[in-house]
Amino acid sequence: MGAIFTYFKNILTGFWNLLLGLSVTTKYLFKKTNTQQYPEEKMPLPARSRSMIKLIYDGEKDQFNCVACMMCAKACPNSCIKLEGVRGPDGKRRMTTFKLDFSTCIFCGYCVEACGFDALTFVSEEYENSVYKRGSLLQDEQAMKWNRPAHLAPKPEEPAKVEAAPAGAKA
Amino acid sequence: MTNEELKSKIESDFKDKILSVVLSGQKEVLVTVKPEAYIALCRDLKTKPDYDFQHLSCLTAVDYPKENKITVVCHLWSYKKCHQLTVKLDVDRANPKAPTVEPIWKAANWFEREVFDLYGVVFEGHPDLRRIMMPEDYAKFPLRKDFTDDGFIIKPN
Amino acid sequence: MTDLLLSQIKPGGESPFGTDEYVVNMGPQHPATHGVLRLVVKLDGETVKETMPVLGYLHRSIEKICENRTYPQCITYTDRVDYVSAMSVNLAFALATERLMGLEAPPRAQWLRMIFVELQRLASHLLWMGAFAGDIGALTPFLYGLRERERILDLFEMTCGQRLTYNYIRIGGVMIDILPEFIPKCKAFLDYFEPRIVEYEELLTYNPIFLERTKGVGVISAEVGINSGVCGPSLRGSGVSCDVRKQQPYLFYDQVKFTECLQNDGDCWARYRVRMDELRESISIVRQCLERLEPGPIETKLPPILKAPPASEIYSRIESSRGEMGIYLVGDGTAKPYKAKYRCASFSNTFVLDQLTRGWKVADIMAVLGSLDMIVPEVDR
Amino acid sequence: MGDQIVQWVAGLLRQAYAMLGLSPIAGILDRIVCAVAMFGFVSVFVMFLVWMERKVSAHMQSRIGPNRVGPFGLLQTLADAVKLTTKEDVHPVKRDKIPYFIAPILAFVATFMGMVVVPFDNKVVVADLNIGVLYIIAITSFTVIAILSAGWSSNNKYSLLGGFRSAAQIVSYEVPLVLSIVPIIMITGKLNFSSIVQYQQQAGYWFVVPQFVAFFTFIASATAEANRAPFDIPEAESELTGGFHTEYSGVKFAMFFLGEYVAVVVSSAVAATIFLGGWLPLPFFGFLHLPGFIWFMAKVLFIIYLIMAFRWTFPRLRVDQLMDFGWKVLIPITILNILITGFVVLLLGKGA
Repeated sequence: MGAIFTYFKNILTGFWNLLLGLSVTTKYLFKKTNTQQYPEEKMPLPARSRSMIKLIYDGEKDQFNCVACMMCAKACPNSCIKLEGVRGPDGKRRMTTFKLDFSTCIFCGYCVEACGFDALTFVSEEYENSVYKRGSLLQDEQAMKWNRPAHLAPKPEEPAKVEAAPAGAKA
Repeated sequence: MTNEELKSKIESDFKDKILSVVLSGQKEVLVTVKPEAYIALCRDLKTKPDYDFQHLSCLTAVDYPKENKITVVCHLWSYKKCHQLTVKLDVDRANPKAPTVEPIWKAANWFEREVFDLYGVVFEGHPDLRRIMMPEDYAKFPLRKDFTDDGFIIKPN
Repeated sequence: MTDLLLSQIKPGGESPFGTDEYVVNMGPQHPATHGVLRLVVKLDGETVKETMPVLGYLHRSIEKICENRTYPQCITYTDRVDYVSAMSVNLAFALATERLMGLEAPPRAQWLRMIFVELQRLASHLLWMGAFAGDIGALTPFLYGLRERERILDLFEMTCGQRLTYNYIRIGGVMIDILPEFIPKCKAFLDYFEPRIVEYEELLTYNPIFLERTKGVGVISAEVGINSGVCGPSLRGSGVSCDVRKQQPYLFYDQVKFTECLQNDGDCWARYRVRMDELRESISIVRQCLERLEPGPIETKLPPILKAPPASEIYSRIESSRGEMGIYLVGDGTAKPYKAKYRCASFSNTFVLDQLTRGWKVADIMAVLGSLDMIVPEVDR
Repeated sequence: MGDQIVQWVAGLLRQAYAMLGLSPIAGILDRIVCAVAMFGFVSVFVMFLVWMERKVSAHMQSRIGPNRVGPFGLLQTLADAVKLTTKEDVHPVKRDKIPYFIAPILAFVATFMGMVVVPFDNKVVVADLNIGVLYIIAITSFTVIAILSAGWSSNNKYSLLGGFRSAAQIVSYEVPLVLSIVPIIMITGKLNFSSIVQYQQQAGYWFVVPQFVAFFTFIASATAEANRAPFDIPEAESELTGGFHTEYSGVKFAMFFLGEYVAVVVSSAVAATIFLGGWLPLPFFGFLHLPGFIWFMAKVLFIIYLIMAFRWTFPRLRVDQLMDFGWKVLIPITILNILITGFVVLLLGKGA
């Protein structure tokens, strides 16, 4: 008799628990959905987002901030940065070519942290990184040129951190 | 049992089975075992209640081409006593052979296969010694220090 | 290996019906193997005679790569070892390096690390829950799990700028301090998340079909589990106290209150319950950490080039989301590790798959595989 | 009301036949027109159902679902159908050609044939067979042949497993399916669907009230008959990738796919007719004076929604547990139900 009782009890509790599960899904049937329709609705990324690496271009001086100190290339774990520089007429080194291979870049952020001259930065506004040809991922200084808007520039009283940090030691 | 006590206890208990036991700079007990006593020591470490190393946490190898040896390293842990021990076994680099600890800890099965795959150490008595990561027909041992394979390794600047 | 179960059923190992062995190749592109894992399954009708995992389809030789990178550069690769729970591997490597070099991170960094690792555990367990339910046929919990996981990833992205491969926990501290709005947002998330667990439990825990599929399936006893190197929540489902956070406390785990979740049955359901209980424990740990977070530096001053002492070695373990994560580092006095070994929980947990599935049905392979919470990149590395 | 519409349409048809000079074969032409109309209606309805399932599942999972093609994504299924029909038909070289070709057609046609005996409204039915219930049970079991031959002929190990699972499943679940209809037949004494509905009209209650146990067992077995989750072990995508239709693509896959939905429609229509009073209006809503067709479709949609909700809420049973559930739970319960019903019918002296 006890066995028969448990048999029916099991069926009833099972049935109840099935209903409990159904109640959860049915509840969500009438709730607001969670989807963002990506190409139409674009979410602003957080300011710290590591989405695209850009070379800061100084519009006033008409030159890049980069002085080709090679710290970023040394910090890169995948050696995807290649750059060259020359000593200009004013005695300061200037970057001439800068190539970043985004097909091997892993967006670890070491290059930006290693940069002591406020020349490399992550830009959270641009995150459409997909391209049609693999070759387009090898970007040079013109493709990475970014004229920083004034409101994002470091404030004059707190100058950009000049810190010749080695690979991994953070800025 | 603190690591110092563990070290002195091993020193006295297994005098004839080990070559050396040291406390590393990081306060870990490292035992280098005599090749012929490797299995016996491992079995004792597992079964004797004072040690109770039920858990083979990790088994790997390190290649030392300059000293012409490959060191098989076992990291043991006891869930009950909460202490850790490292057992090292040096094998000849030209003809690397080591006895298997698979009968003692089943977990060693795949660890030893991995060491065989990547270092070429042959574990004698292992029930299923095949390559595990690399393709079956691959001839080299990638984690050895003299491994070269163009196109495989991109060295950073 | 002898097939114990089958010889018990059929004396002499011969099938009375004279059936042939039926070999099915599951994977490497099978919908339920969580990645490129290949299982060669020998069947007798629907009954599994043997499961042979074939690894290596995702082998990237991260250990070799690490031998050619400096210690900080290695951290970027630890993200890729277990990309579902990258913070844990970050932490494992950072802690191992710190112990190797005798460094210590400041308290604020330690608390931050705990917050992020526990949040990561939540995210990882949520994904696991969804994938596990999906493996046994319930597709809806996966979406619910991902929905909550996205919110955790939002917290991560707000702090360190990445959603999957963080490179956040660094040697000697963390990458960057949290934003002031992080703490209220995190608390709001925890308050939102706690009732959600009840919903998952309503959907799954006592659902009769779920019980049928998981209870008593893939039982692993404590002795066999320990001997086969099973670790983490999978072993705690067999009633073995094996939490590294309790056994060998790192960070400030000895200063927060939490219980180690244990179940005694050792079946898929027990492993499921352990992880669901761990969700609650992690929430409580994060809450305590947020309470005790005090201002201070977030990194120690490091030498310009990090070098390990010559002939030094360390085996350092942490409890990652999947179980015991060990890092074995050998230093030779240079800036690059002489040897870096990742001992991953999934690797040793996948090993028992064969033992657990023998004599069960084809569908149970998926249930057991799901309950072990294996991640293929962690198995292959 | 349904009666008048039928008369009107029949009149129109008669005129059309007379104009074309086809009056002598009017009886045959009527059947053909009915069959085509039914086929068209069910096809469109199934397309709607596929859309509905995607929407329902999406909202259950906090997603949006199809919303690109047409208003609310209503034409999504049409787009999918066009895609499937224009796709290359990939098939295994070592297939068993004839069963491989016949299987999807059989799966498609067999399920469609069930629809002809279901009354949509009073007297609106393609073939008012007096053994309608038996006919439905016989016809729906045809699917197992289709699935088994698909699984066998694909020359794929997953397909074969799926095919055999399906055979075991359908054979087992046919029994509780029939047994849960038996009490109704005992009460009404009729095998004709229209008569069963008329009995409910006269009795003033739907059979779901006295026979709710039979209702649930019927829904469960019907879900299993249609290979729907949680009983979808023949296709079990997490174990067998796609089960019996792993190797099918293009139009053939579409036929299996549609066949599954038609099976759901047939089961739901039968359940709505037998247990929920077919075209009868909802109690207390009779004042709306809607055509019986609308009431019928509303009931069908409700049962289909239930079956969909099952699929998106529950895990999948294992093959042996499925058998256990069928033989150890459903069959005893239905037999017990038959016993009790028999007693009550005897006591009340209501039986036929």
